[in-house]
Amino acid sequence: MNMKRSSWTEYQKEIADDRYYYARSCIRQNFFPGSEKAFLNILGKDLGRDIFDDPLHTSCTGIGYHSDIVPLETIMTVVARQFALMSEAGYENFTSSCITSFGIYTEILSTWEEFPETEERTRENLYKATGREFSKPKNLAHTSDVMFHHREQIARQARRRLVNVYTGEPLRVVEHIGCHYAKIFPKSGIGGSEFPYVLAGMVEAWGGEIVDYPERRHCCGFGFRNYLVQANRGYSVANSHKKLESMAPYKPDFIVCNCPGCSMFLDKWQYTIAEMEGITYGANGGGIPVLTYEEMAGLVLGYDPWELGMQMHQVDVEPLLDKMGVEYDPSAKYLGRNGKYIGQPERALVNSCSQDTLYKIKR
Amino acid sequence: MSFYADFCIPFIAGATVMFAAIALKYVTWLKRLPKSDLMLIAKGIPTPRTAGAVWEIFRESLLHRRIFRVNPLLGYMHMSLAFGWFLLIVVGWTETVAYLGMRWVPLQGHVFFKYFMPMNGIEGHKPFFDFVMDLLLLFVLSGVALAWFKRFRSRSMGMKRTTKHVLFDRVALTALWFVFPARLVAESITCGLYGGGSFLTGGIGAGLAAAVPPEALAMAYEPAWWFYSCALGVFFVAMPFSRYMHIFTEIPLIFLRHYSLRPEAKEKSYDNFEIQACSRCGICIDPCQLQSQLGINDVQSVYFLRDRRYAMLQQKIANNCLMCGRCEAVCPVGINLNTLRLNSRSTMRNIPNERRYNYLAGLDRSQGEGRVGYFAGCMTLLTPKTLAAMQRIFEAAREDVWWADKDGGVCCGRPLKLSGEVDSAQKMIDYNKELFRRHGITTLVTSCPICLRVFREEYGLQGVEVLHHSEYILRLMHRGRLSVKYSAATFTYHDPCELGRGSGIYDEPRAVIEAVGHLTEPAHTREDALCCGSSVANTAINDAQQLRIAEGVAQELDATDAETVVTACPLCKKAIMRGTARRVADLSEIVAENLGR
Amino acid sequence: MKHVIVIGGGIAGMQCAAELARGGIRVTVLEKQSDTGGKLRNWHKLFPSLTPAGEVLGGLNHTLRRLPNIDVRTECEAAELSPRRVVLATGEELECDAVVVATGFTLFDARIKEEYGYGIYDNVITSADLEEMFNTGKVSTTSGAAPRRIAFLHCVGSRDEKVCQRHCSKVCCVTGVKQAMEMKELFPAADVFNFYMDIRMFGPGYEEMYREAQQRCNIHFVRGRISEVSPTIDGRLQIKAEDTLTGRPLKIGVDMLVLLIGMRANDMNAVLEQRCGLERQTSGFMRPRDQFLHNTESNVAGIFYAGAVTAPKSVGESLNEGTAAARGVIEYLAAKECTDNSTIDE
Amino acid sequence: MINFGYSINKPRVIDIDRNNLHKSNEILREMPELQACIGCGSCTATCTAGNLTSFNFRKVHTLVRRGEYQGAYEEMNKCMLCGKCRLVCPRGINTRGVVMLIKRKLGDF
Repeated sequence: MNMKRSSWTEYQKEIADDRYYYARSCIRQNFFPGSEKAFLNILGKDLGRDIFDDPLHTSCTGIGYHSDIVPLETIMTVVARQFALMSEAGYENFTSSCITSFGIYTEILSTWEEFPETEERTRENLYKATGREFSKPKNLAHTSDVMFHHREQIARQARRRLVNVYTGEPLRVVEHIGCHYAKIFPKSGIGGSEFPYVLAGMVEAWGGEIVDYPERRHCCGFGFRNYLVQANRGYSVANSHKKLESMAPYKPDFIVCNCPGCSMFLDKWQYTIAEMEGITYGANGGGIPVLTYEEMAGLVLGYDPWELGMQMHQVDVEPLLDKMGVEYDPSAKYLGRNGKYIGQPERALVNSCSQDTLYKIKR
Repeated sequence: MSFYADFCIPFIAGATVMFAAIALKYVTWLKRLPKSDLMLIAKGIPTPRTAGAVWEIFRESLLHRRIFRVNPLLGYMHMSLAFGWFLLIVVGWTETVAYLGMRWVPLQGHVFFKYFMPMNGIEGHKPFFDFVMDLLLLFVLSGVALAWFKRFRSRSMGMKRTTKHVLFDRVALTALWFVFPARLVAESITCGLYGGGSFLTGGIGAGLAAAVPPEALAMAYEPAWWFYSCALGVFFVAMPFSRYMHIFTEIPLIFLRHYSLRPEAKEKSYDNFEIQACSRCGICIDPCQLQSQLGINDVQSVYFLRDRRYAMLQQKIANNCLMCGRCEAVCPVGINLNTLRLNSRSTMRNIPNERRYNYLAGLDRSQGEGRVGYFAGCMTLLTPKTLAAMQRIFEAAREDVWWADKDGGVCCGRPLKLSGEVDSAQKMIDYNKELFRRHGITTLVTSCPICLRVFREEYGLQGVEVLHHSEYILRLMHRGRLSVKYSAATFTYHDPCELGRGSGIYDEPRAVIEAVGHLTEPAHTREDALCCGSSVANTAINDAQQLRIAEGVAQELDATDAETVVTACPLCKKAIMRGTARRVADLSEIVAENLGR
Repeated sequence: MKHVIVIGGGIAGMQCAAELARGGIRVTVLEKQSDTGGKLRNWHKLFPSLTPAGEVLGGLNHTLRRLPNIDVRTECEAAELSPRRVVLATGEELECDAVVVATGFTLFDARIKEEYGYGIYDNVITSADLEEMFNTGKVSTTSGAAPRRIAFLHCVGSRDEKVCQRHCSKVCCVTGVKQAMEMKELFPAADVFNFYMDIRMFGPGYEEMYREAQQRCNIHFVRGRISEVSPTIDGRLQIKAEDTLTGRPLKIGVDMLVLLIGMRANDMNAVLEQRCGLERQTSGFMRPRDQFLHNTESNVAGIFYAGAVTAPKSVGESLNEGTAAARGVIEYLAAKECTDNSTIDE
Repeated sequence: MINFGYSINKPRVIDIDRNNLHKSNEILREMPELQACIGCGSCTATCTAGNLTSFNFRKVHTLVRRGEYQGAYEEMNKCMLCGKCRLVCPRGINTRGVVMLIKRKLGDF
């Protein structure tokens, strides 16, 4: 749907073209490890850019911070250490895989700007703790920003487009950018928080169509404390439920997420909702596939879906792959490195299994 | 003599239907009476009450004394029809006996005696009876003429509006209008042909005989009697189903009432006697302020009773009543209109709910200690001057007071009851009763007549004297515990409905006012006082309508030119204040302001 | 003959010019647009009497044309001014004895509140658009259908720090009530919802109108500002707000959303401040010499204000200010003549 | 169905599109003056029952107008019908009538 909107153009930011220092995401590397690998491959191999995956860097501790476990001073020092590592590696452009991290970096850089004394104290703390010194990145971008930046080049190198091969119609895509991407600092996100364009830009560039549904801006429900305390999870899942209810009438072909947490929740809550409420979404109740933008780019560039880690999804992606005309080996789905069986998630269907068999480990 | 002619068929059929229907009604109603009511009847019959009832029946059902009080002309009309017809029957029966001796004569023999006993050449003709019967017929006819006249010119009979009637009523009424003129015609023709009759039938008969050829008169003879019989027959058939049922219902009603049967908060079989005793005379319409001030024409007691009798009562009719009691005060049959309306509301709305008002458990917001309890009532909290005045009065009289609800308490339950939720109201009643008991008061004073009424009528407070503050203040003054200064100030007094007509308290507030200044009465006062319009009993009229009624009341009070309008009810005070620029004060305020010493 | 330049041919300027001309002064009215009348030209009916705007404007135009010594220059913009001289955008210079600034206000651009979707979604319109629709007689959704549910949002571009509009635009509340009633009149079967933060019915007959809208027209008033608008699958608009009186979030699908846009200070006001030595208020509107006794005078002697240039005002108030400003000018000129003469005498 | 140790919270949102406004329309048709409420809260402030419980007449009738009937009948049952609210309402709304009307419409009597 080409919206009568141009407001995204008002929210633009500078994105470095090359030489990135890569910061991984806790959730993404646990739940979508293939996505981070794919990102590095796409940047490095397909686009020929220099991106450095530093084994020395750590979690930004953002989850701990948002759950009131990690104090502000601590997280500032951790962030400062990442910047120090970047400088030591000889990079100036920082790119993080995680939306929460991206929000944390943005927030801390802004805090240092507004309250220089906090930056001074952080420098002191970092030096005392690690003997390191840091300089602030010249450019800070989320990895989706980087992907957005290169979307035209990817489109040129595309092996497939986001088009239904049976009908020739563009695939209908729901995008979800994640709260911490632009809701904290709208200016730091492409398109701002009202009409975010970072994922929409990719989808449109690669032939798909964005679904603008009423709850588009709503949170996925992660909400840190709300998810992390079991008793509060009902609130968390209610948010995903609200979004899914709102998007379902549009019959989207898939959901693409910016934030690793959102990808996880929108994917896995579909199973939970099916079990708890008996409600399933998507064609034939098979669920709406949830992709990371790395996976989406990978498919467009012709990567093997299992190499992209799409077997890790709760909702099966095969119907989508068929629609896109992706060739894949169904029997290889749950085979990991060296053809080893990696276990299989339950399908997001009602009453398909009992609680203790969420994962079938044995073949 | 067989005492039968074909024209009697309509009459016989009509009379049969009527007596059967009435008998059926009586039996059903009496059978359905609750046991307690039946006990009252059984106990009452062998007492002088029975004689009292008979006397009242004569006074009210025949002479219509109460209607005379409303308007003599109207009273005469009702009396002529009822008493006149009664006498016609009695004298007619005597006449039969006089002519035929004590022997059995079928009903139609009595009624159509003139037909069966033409006077022509009869032995032992008794002109005295002819004269009396003619006189009585004239008496009744004058009533019929007045009834016709009232249909068209009700105002001259003291009624601004008359009742709008249903179909059965119209049929019965029309038949009734024709009964006596038809009788006059039939008897006159008979007299014309066969002689007899006195100044009326005889006179007209002679005139007819002179003016009309005998053949023509003979031809009209049978049809005239047919017509008379038909008119009676139609009237008799319509009667049990029309307003004329009151003729026969009022009689048992008067007996039952003398045996202390009364309608209650919930419907019961006795109500039928009251409802069907309504003659739909419409006297209740004019005093109704909803009619006079707001032009609402379909909710008055006469229509309420009618609708309820025919089982077509709607909530909006039942709800639209101030329950001010002005209609009850003038009802010639003395029907308990408010109670009947209340129990209709109860039937429509009372949904017992065990859990309702559970929140009252363990609640006690009362203050102070004393043998005298003061219950301000919800509304008084919105007239804090009353509260402050009462406090000063208590202090001046050195009374230790237990304040039941100074900071808000639980409603007395009457407003809810008035809306029909009788069982739920009982929960509040029980709560407050227990509260009073727990604090051991012996006197309960309230400045709200609404509360007063329910305390007296429903609470059954053993060992606790319930007083309205007007009574209490007067008592303090009489006992010398409270002295007030008399001044030249002028006051007028508005009787609150619940206090005056509701509780019969008229003199006490007046005595109190007269102790502090000069009292002038408004045009409508005491039993006839107007309602302020804010009655909690009415949930149907809107604010603007309430205001219009209040303005009407205020106008009358203004016309007295008194400096201060005094009332003794927080609702009345609030309402009247909206309609006048004059000062409106609660009785307690003017007392507190004029405390002596 | 004295010469006064009135900048702005809106209602305040017109009224002022007429009063000045009646006082025997030559007046030049500078109007940016092709015709006089200002914002009122596009308005349909005026609250609370529902008087057609054309009636008021017709009266003003008639007076203006009838009076001598009034020169109306349309499509003419002032660039700089002093009490004795006005420089036009074209560079032309006009001499005068006093200046009345009656430049009015700018309608708030609803696109700035992008969450309301003006210019993005169909059927999100402004109160000004709706008046146009009333004027053309074609009131409908974009598809031409009659709306079944209409929402009005009060305070768009008013009392909103996020768009640097802290002031209250004063007239939108009653405009919202008026337009809601007009819509209900046009579409009796439609449900009309007004979302408001406060309802400020300051003028005579306004509160009565509000009550009428509620009780007679059954217009639903919901206290709560709309947070966002999104399209629904059936081409309607979904609105989210809080029903603050129940403390619950509320959502509702509507066929038409009318944004009651507020009054913004003209950008030119900054120029007046910088180049002409005039003072502005924090709201951006011009600051009169004082709020009470010299409400139509500027801080510079010989420069006067009339109408909404100093604050949001209703039509009636603007007209009154036109008269008041003219009075002030006449007094000012008379006093000046006095001192000038006495100077000559000396 | 599996018990995960939590349940999906029901949305608190008043969804006008999903709510059945039939009864609320009926109520407003019978008593249009209820729409004239300006939410001042006088009724609730003076309420005899409201001073003893959480009963909030203003809120309940507002919710009913929005088509939220859940629990409204039970709430209205807390009212003692004393009528103070009617005396204080600046818009002259027949509040006691409203209580009875809402109970009638939602309690089906």
